[in-house]
Amino acid sequence: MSQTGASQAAQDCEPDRATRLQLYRKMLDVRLVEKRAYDLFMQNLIKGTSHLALGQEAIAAAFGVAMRKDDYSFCTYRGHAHTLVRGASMVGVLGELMGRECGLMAGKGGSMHLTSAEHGALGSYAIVGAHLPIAAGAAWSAQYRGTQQVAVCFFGDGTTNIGAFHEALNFAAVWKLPVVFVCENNLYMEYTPIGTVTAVQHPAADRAAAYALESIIVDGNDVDAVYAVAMRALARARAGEGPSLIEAKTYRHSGHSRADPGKYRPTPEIEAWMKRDPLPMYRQRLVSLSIPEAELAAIENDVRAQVDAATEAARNSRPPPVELAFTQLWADGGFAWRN
Amino acid sequence: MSQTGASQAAQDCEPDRATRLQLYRKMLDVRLVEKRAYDLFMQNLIKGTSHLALGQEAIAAAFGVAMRKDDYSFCTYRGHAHTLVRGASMVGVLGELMGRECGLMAGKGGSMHLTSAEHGALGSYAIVGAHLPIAAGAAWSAQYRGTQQVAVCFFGDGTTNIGAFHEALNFAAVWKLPVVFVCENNLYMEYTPIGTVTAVQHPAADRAAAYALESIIVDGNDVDAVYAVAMRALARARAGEGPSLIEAKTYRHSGHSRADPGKYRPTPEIEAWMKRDPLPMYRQRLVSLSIPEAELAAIENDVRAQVDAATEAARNSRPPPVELAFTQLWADGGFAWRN
Amino acid sequence: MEELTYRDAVARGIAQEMARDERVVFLGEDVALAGGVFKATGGLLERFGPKRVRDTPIAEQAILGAAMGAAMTGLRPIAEIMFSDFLAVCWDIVANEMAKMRYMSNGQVTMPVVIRTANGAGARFGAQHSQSVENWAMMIPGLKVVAPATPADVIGLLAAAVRDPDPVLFFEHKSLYGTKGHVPVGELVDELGKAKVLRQGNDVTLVALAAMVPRALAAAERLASEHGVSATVVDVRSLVPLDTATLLREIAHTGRLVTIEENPRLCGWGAEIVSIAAHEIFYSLDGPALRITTPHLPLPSADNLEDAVLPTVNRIVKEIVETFD
Amino acid sequence: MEELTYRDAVARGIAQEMARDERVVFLGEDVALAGGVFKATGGLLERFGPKRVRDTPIAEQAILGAAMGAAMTGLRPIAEIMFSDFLAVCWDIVANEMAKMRYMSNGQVTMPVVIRTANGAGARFGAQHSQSVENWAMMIPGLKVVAPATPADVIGLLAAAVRDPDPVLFFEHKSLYGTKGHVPVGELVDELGKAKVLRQGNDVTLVALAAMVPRALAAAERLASEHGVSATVVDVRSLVPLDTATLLREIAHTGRLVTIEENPRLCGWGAEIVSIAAHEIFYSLDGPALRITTPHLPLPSADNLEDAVLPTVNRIVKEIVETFD
Ligand SMILES: Cc1ncc(C[n+]2csc(CCOP(=O)(O)OP(=O)(O)O)c2C)c(N)n1
Ligand SMILES: Cc1ncc(C[n+]2csc(CCOP(=O)(O)OP(=O)(O)O)c2C)c(N)n1
Ligand SMILES: [Mg+2]
Ligand SMILES: [Mg+2]
Repeated sequence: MSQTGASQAAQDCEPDRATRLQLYRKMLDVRLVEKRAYDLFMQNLIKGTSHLALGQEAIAAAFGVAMRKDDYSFCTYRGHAHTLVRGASMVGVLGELMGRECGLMAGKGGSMHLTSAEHGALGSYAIVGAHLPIAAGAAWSAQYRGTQQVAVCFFGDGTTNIGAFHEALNFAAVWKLPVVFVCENNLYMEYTPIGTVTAVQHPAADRAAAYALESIIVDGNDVDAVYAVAMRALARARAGEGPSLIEAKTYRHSGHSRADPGKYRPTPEIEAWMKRDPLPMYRQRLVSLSIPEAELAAIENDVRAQVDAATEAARNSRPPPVELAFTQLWADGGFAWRN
Repeated sequence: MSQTGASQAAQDCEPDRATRLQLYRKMLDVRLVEKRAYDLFMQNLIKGTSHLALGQEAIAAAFGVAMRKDDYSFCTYRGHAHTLVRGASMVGVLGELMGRECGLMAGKGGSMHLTSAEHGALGSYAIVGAHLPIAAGAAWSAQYRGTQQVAVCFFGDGTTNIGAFHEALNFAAVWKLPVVFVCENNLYMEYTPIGTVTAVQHPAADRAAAYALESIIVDGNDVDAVYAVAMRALARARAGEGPSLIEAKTYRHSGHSRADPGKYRPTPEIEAWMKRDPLPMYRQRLVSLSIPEAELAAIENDVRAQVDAATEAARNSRPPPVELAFTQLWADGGFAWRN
Repeated sequence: MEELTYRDAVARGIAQEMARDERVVFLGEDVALAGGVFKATGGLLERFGPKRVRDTPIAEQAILGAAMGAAMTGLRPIAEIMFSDFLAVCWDIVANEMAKMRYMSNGQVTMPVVIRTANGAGARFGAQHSQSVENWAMMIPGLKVVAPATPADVIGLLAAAVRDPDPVLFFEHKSLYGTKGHVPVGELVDELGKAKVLRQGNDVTLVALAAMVPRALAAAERLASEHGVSATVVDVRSLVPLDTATLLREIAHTGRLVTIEENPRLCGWGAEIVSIAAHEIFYSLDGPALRITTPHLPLPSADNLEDAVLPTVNRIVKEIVETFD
Repeated sequence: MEELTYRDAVARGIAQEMARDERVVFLGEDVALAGGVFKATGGLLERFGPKRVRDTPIAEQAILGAAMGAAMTGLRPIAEIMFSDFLAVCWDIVANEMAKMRYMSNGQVTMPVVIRTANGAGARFGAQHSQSVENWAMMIPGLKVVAPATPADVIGLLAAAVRDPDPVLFFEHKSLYGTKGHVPVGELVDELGKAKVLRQGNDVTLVALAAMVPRALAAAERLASEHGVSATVVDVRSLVPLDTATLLREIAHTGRLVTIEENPRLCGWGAEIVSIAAHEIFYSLDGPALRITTPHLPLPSADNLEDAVLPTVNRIVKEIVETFD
């Protein structure tokens, strides 16, 4: 995989042992919650749609560890991962998927709109491209207030062809905003390969120059590598040097959404990528770095127990009271449009 | 002025004598009609707004000569030039500006929406960026029908920062559409210098690579140079090789629109560009190429007479009958939304 | 006659028109190779080939711009906007360009384009994938607006839309894709601008659209059997052109008007119909007009919440009975 | 008291709020250095500096996206969309994002943002620069919608909008920028959601907005002097929240309702008001409700054509007199 800048950064930001364990844990958090979400679908306990990040955990995890607590993040309908890594509770996420009162938004938003403002997770956006300019706005606000906060914005490869991408990138570059745009290139939009509808090979990286930005490609399945570029981009933003655009190559293990078995993908492609599953790959690296198996197993058991407990809690939570549907349109809590 | 590809093309497509006289005549057509439009404003015979192409004539003229009669063109509110060079009558244009029945659209469109479908001038669009994807659509239709027609789309530098630009460019590149995108970079949007709101130096050319297109910059005040790049781009499109994006550097002599005296522009900048006025520049070249003064004077007199005649005809045309306001919403000629 | 799903009727309708007229082309996201995310356009690529059935980038302005440019130059494109909510990202092309071009050019340009889109709620998709936005289109002079409630109407109205020389917004209802209905064999072509009287009553006229049509019919049954109220049910089908002749006749007949709208309250099409009746047949109205709508709210995602805001048969019956008291 | 133009009232209103609250920032195309294309924002850059008053690229999605992101994180942005027609290019941010974010997040996020924009016809700008699109906003749950008719209302309602914690669409009417009015000295803050009764009559209630308000008043004069019809005139001012209490009271008082809308006919705000009256005070209505609107057409450019389609004082008087016959 071609990498620009990333290997350099990887050297600068070799994570220490504790950081590595954090990275592993965050990936596991996502992996096991997403798997559980899948199971809950099968049991018809989750309705509507849902877009899993299975296979793409390394990107969210790396940023989750690299970001400051008060940074802002913006993500898409495929946003369970990005919300969890900021610190949102598993009960809140699973409960929201199940449409329960304990959900992050008490069932009003659903799987595609996870938001946890107290953790800086400022929303999951289900209209492709919309959140890029919004993330730029949060970065503008940080710049204006002089807080050194950074806004991180996650999106897919397919998003690079829509107008809002272009407007946000130029705007952020011109205003030198502290925002990091992270393109998770998983090779597909819904069912259509990105290569068939994009004029360039690297849909984000090959556009960076159009905004006078560095072209950055990183192996999105290597959590250390993503962590390194994340640290560099965040530092750049905090230093007032402006936005970054990062393209992380990755692959989703399942289909686009609940409804999609993902059959349009060639078997050899799937197999090749499954060999590069970020979790076993990273586990192996940790072992090879002399981290004891037992320590890893302890983390795994812990996360598994947390997911089980969260599932139980979400299951036991009641559906939101119907009156809730009629609240919080306005800041006064209500929904009146007349007197 | 930096030029990529253009000088090469200029050598390939050195215009012959007759073509040069055509180029000169078309520039004059535009210059004198625009000047007349200005005068008519001063006499309050033109209402509303109007955006003149004074100083930018070379670009429209070059394309007007280079294009095939059945090609399509799309332009902006600053579109008198692009409409005239396709062959639309001066009476039709001036009449439309004056809101007379003889206007191209009988006063229903106005200055910002000149359209002459019989000449392939498929509209002037007043929402920045909108016509780029529409031009791509006309090109798609030509490709589908196998007619070797090309769609040419003119727009300003400010347009390169809006989403529709990005969507249209990628779409046209992926579908290899026979469309030529022509950015007339006159250094300003309305009153704001393009450099202050754009991440790159050349707002169009520096984005070409984002669509796997060649970066093309041309001196937009040198009609021969524009003609050369136009011929090359049109040939490429007709050969099925896909779209081109051309950035032509130019300058408007007056303000953005009727309401604008253009005072925000530094005097040295204006003076430098006035020295490069495409008309006297080209006249000098023609003289230096041994074209007799008398021949040029004859053209000048002829165009002047045409503009005078057109002005008279437009003045004498009556305002559109009021009933016309209630026609042509639908293809049945009417505007009924109910039975 | 044959049984067909609403979903399959979409592909059937498109195929019927593509087979008839080479100028008909079809484009959208995931519509070709994948057969559409609602599986409503399967088989078209195979039958008509990649020149006529085309996948696009995620770029709705490009999709509709391309459709518009093609329509202006001799083709008759059908463009899919996957969810009607996404019309917001390309609203300029719809509302400012397609709708106005013929008028501005004083008839120089013709715009035979159809925009198909999945509209409406019921799938627990949340606020950005569930809206009923047919009013967005109805508000714009220059757009025709159609919303079929049955498989037969999908085919017939789609054919009419494709053959129409003006831009037509064609709102399919995503909660109806799985429903079935009888469809005559052979070519089917309907007419835009005709409402359908589905049930004739004497006490009240229910005017409904798309997914609210079956609910209106069910409510009418209940009103009759449980409350002795005899209801007419009219399926509007076409918002522009609007069949005011049928609507006003049926409203005048019962003297009472109830509109049943899935869209949120403010400026809904029901308001327009009420305002026409209040002007033109004021003296035939025997009592207050009633609008039953989704409250003026975005759509919540949880199933019980979504069910609580959409007009249900229960709510329709209840509100009507209350107004009559 | 002092005389001020509607145009100058805009800058005054913005300045009042920027001086009061550092969180108020202002962005848009050509708004800073050039003082706005309508010259309505002159002097703000000089007074508040380039950190708070900012020129942007031509990128309306970026402008409103930036405003939204800033509003979510502690600022109170005022964003200008130069002409209201251009809302179409950023409609997703307005209708799907700003409007829904608080609701979807169940109140986690607050959205104190104001979008100012020049609305309406009369300048011979043609179909893409003359629309009245306040209904586009009224239709969307989650947006507040204001349209002032006088300089004092510009300041007072703008201040109220800036201080409001929810997204407010603020429609300035471009044909009013040159008009003058009296404005009290000192800070001016109004309240959203209050209609104003400008004239009290007994025979008919005229409900108008923005540029139609002076026309309604002039029509009321003529109705009184030439036709012996005594008219109430209400300036709606705020479409959301809507002051139904005042409206229904005034309509019930005269028993006759006429709405005067600049927007094209279908799904206009007048329809909404008629539908409320036809439901809630049906038995107080003495005769047909009348809506006077621009016909359902794009706007033509030629002066005589534009004048022919907009509601004029003549037409208002004529249509009302006809309905009364
Ligand atoms: C404006 C818009 N167009 C289309 C869609 C439908 N849609 C949802 S996800 C998706 C694919 C997005 O692909 P990508 O950006 O690569 O993200 P991924 O799902 O692969 O993470 C599409 C087309 C949408 N939500 N919004
Ligand atoms: C979407 C949109 N935003 C803003 C405007 C207002 N506007 C009209 S022309 C213009 C400047 C355009 O600049 P440029 O593209 O450089 O073209 P030029 O006028 O210089 O030819 C602007 C901002 C518009 N018409 N449409
Ligand atoms: Mg993808
Ligand atoms: Mg320019």
